Amino acid sequence: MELLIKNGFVYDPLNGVKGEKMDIAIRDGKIVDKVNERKARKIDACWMVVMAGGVDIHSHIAGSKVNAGRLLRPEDHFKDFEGKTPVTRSGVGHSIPSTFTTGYRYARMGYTTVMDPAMPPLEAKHTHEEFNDIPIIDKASYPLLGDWWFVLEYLKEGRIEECARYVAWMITSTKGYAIKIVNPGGLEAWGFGHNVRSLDDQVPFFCVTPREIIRGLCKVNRLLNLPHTIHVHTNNLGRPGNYLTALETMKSVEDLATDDNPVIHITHCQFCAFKGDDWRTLESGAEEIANYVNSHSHVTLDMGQVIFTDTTTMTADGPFQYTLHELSGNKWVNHDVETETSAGIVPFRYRRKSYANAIQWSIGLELALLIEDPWRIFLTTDHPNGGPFTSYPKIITWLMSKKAREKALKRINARARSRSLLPSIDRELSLYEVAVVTRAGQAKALGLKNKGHLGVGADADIAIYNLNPEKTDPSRKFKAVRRAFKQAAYTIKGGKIVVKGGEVLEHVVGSTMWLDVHSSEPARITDEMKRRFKEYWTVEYENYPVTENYIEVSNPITVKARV
Amino acid sequence: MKENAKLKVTLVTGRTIDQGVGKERGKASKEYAESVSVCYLDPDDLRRLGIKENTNVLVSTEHGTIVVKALKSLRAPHPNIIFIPYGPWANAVADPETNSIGMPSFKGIPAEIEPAADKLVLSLKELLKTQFGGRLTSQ
Amino acid sequence: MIKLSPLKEFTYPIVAECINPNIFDSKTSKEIWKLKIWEGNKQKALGELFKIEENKAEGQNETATITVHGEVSKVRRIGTGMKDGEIVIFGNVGMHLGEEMKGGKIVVHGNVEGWAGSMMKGGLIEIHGNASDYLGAPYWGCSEGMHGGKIIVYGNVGNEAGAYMHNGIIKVYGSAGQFVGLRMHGGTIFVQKDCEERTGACMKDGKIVINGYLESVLPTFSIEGIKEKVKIEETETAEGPFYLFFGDLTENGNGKLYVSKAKNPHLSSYEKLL
Amino acid sequence: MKVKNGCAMCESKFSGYNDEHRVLKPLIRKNGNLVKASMKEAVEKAAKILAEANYPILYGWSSTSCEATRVGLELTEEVGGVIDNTAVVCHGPSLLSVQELGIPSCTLGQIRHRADLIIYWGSDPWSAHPRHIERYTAFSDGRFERSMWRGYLNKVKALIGRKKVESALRRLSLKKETEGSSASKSKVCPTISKVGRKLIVIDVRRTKTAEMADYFIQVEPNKDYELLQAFRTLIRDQEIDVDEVAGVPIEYLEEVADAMVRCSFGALFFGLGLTMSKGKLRNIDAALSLMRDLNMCTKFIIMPMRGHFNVTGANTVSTWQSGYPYAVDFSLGYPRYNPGETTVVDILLRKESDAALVVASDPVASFPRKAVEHLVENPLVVIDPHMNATAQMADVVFPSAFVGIEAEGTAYRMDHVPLPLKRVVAAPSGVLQDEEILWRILSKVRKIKKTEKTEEL
Repeated sequence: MELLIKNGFVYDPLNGVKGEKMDIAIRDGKIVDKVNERKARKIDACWMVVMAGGVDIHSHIAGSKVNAGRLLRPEDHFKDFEGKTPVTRSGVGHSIPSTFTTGYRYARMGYTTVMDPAMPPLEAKHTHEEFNDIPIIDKASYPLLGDWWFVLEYLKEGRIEECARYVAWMITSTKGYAIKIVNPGGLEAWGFGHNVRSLDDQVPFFCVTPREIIRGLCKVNRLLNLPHTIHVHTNNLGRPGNYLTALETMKSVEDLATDDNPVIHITHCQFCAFKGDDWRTLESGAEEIANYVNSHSHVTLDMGQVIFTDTTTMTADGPFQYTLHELSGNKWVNHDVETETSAGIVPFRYRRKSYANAIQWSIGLELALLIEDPWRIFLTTDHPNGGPFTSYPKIITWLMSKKAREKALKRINARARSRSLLPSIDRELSLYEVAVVTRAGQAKALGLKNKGHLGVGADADIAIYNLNPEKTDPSRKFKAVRRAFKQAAYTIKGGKIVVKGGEVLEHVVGSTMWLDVHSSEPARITDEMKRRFKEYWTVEYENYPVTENYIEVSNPITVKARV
Repeated sequence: MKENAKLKVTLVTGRTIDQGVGKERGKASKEYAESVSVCYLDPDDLRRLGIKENTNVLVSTEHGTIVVKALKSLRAPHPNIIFIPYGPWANAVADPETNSIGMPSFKGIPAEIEPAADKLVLSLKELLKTQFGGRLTSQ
Repeated sequence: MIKLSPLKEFTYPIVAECINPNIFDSKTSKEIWKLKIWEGNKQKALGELFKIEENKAEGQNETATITVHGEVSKVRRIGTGMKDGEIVIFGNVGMHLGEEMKGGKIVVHGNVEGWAGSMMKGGLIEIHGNASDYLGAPYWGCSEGMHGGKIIVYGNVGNEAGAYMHNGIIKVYGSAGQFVGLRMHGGTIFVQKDCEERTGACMKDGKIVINGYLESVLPTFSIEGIKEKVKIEETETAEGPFYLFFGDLTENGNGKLYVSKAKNPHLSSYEKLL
Repeated sequence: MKVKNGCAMCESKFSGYNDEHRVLKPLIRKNGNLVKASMKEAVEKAAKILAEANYPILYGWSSTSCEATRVGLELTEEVGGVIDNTAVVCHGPSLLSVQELGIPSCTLGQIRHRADLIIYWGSDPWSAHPRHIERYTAFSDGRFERSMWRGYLNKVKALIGRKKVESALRRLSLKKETEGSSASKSKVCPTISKVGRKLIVIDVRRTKTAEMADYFIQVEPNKDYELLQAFRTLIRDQEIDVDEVAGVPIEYLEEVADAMVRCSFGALFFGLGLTMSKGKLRNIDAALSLMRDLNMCTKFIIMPMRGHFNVTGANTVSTWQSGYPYAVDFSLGYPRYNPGETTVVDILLRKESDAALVVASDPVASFPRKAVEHLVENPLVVIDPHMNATAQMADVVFPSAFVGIEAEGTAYRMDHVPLPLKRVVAAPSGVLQDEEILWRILSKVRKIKKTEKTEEL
């Protein structure tokens, strides 16, 4: 089936296309240089913006934790529902939409690739089962490895290569995509209700420090040639003064970088850019972090922007979630996973008039605007922690329009307004830069060769927005921009038109990407290993791996490791 | 202790290992029927009813009556508490009140128990027939 | 005034949010006839299930904007979110009556199913029969119950009346089930007759007055004193004497639980602690 | 065939999976009798029943695979029915209070490795979950905590110990003695002095599990709520005006409360003893609040003892597709959830449904009589490996393959760990698995609806 998108203003940063009027040709789900004009189905994109389908590097959309959140919050769903149509399944929102609705809502915004950032290896099957029920978008997930007993034990003994082999085994058998590290050491400590406070605290019973874990896994990541860097949720997340921990974390792997490729991704950075001693004296540490990032090339980050709404916070950071529960008094779910990780869930409402929340809102935008290189900071809300992903269009307008920011500033807590750096920032992102922070940059950081761009050979995942860059000035007409990004005029997935004018036309099944890591001498599953399995876990070794039949549309990516 | 003394008791229904085993073997199986058409009593209560183990008793609540076989409880002492495993027999006398949360009241139901040596314990088929009418097959 | 009467005896649940003065308002009877309503899994027009008559309001319900005549105990969500106007129902009515009601008045000459006045914010619900469970209580998982308004029940109420109540008043002239005023944060609940156990469980604040027999007071309430009378609302006080308990200790609450002294001799053992 | 490391139930499941009661062909009721029918005929009849219904209920799901439940949800959405699973008559109330308070929990291995205090409340794992104690709790060996099995043996051997326990129990159970403050105060209350893992059981009867316990508290029926609240007060060092709660003198409660606060990782398992006795969801409510309080001073987790092997899976799949764990009403074209309104037992008691599909469950045996009466008055379709009581009352019966023996699939353990179910033997020819049967019914329903539409036009 051939498709031709005509006369759109194309923004394709990875190929240096900056809004030129051109046609995009599609055949069999891939982008090609030309198709037969007469035969091909045509889409008139005249006076519209054409971009690659959106890519989300960090959004909790599936798995045991997300589902526990769904179960926890009927009051979040019961007023936000989507009825069944001839092509779509029914479902509910709001902050933790059911699987089908998640797929449709991303597609309506022109997003076609989403990474779920926290998969407990033991419960990996759950994540993949849910992926099968998330339509349209392509997905992948990062297994949580930072507190896995194997890792802690090998790193303690400094046996990086064995560690790498077992990590390789784990990524492949959980069908994962990257190494996720959450509050390294802290989660193991949380097993007995404790936590770690600095990069050099000892993890109880394991005589290894967060610093050693981060560095160790960073080396492992390079030994394995993984497409993405280590994906780090820092220690002390969500506590005032933690911007120092964030800086420490970035510094800790400075020396491991070669030819200024990134070696670490600091995720939802807003939550670890807090200055001050407590919530009253909370201030923005965005400037310090931005300065560091601007002068170092080995780091990428994403925003974790906060939205003023009722949402559901969920991370693998058990201790942090417990603190939030004590702080807010809201209901709390905790789920520790044997020998691997933990998880916590707490509903939370970010309030304009709350000083701390308003500061948090400001920090996210400050980071995005103060970090000069858009290829290093990406647009996320750490869905649903900062707010539901459906609020991305709002954030885009704040990034593109000082006027929009000022409008929002007027309504927030006065003290926070006076402390905010935003009034002093004039920068407004261009559509080109928006294309970077919402797709191109994220695809590059993830090492996704066929995503985030419109070059020949790329997957035909395309978003067309009803926005005329020659007529509308985003800085003044920000409402028009929001409308455009909220409802893509067309979303094309794998060469099929799946959304038109915000309406889902087809329920296609997206693929699940995972890494098939080949190491020269793979981790041998000896009887010794099986014995350890029996000791560490309560499931048989045979039942542990996620077999490929769990994945409806499997897209394995082969990686040659250096061990 | 005079014969056919009536006792006011609290009825508790629940799982037993036998019922579990019976259930898995197949609800139509004899094991199952036998494992759930019984009633465990405190030895003192048996004495007060003036009956021995394996005598049939009539259990009645405001929701129905059922004949089951009395057994001595190994979990004594629990005076005035009788125990019937989950199953059609227990449900013949269980309290359907859900208090608007969907869950009937299976435990702590006020009940009366009396000896009924002359009455028989119904088989599953007979029980279903008597309770839910002629829909039952003969096959 | 619009008069509705069911055209048949309903077996399947009927969801009729449209029966609401604010929706009927400024609609011709033809438009009202067309209003969407669900019977089981089939969508119907209001007029297919109800006889709709437009006539002068007279007699006891002259202020009424809508009257419903007949058995409508399967009909749910009547008056959901209504802001003003008055609904009078002659017959038993279904669940979620006046859910999230903001103003106006609903009068029922019959019994009411669960969740009447759920999450109510204002207005008045008057029930001349019995009310089932969860009177004024919130939706599952939500901790915002009644925030205002007034519910008067002349019959009995089921379990968990006024759960998570924050403000407003509930008056029950019959008796009440378990967990009256569960986790309430404020407001007033008055029960004229008897009350099952666990009254005021986990209450943080607010006032519960039991004028009849109370099976037992939770061990997590502590006796505070004996009061001669207690104020129910501006115009009304209940004559005691009452035992006054404070609780619930488990939530460091300072809710007040008044229990009639005369009707509850079994609580006299508390007096030695005074 | 031989069964390795399975419990008594599991063994009988295996040995019983093809006994004489096994039906191998679909059955259809014709003039009062169930007679053999072709798969096609049965599917058509079932589809017709569901497609024409105004308010059908689709019930069961807890003893089949998640894959089957997935199809079940799609089918329910298609026919605009209500889908409910057996959680409704087992741990439904637990889910409801979790939705109000949340729940601190973990996977079972975490307990094996770390728990030094284990409490069973209103649950008798020895009877309901035979391998639970030895695999995951008191009698299991973990990284930081060892099994208390040996200690238990010694205790049993040492008659003195036993005497002590029994005398304690006698004192607790014979109310007369414990009534009145002076009497109970005068008695010496047994202490929990033991080091290492401790096992405490709280129940209305001295269950088998209770006999293994280091400490047993016998609570009056329907008084669990008061007992839990009392514990909460004691843990906060607050005064209680009364001398005994739920028939138990305060000293005994203080002893347990101390043990709770002193432990470094506590685990509380609760069963139907809590969810079914008076107070229902509010008993769980109190238990969860107790966890809140305890986690302020130590690490404590709580876990319901789920019954059917995949009830957790049924809740999980339902939640990710519809947002709600059970009692989901699709009659308006989107998921609605309101236990008490959309729960099967209530619907049956209010006589609202007009057809039912029952999958891998036996409501006729497990629902109260009044509910069953309405269930069997209307068209009834059953999919089950067994010819159970419900099947005997049905209009259409599909014998299906045993999941985990003759059919593959996924099940979720009570701690939400997904486990693959393997296929060890082939199903008898003609016997399909639940998933497949449901698919055929669904596609037939779609055909029927299409023709209806075209007729309308």
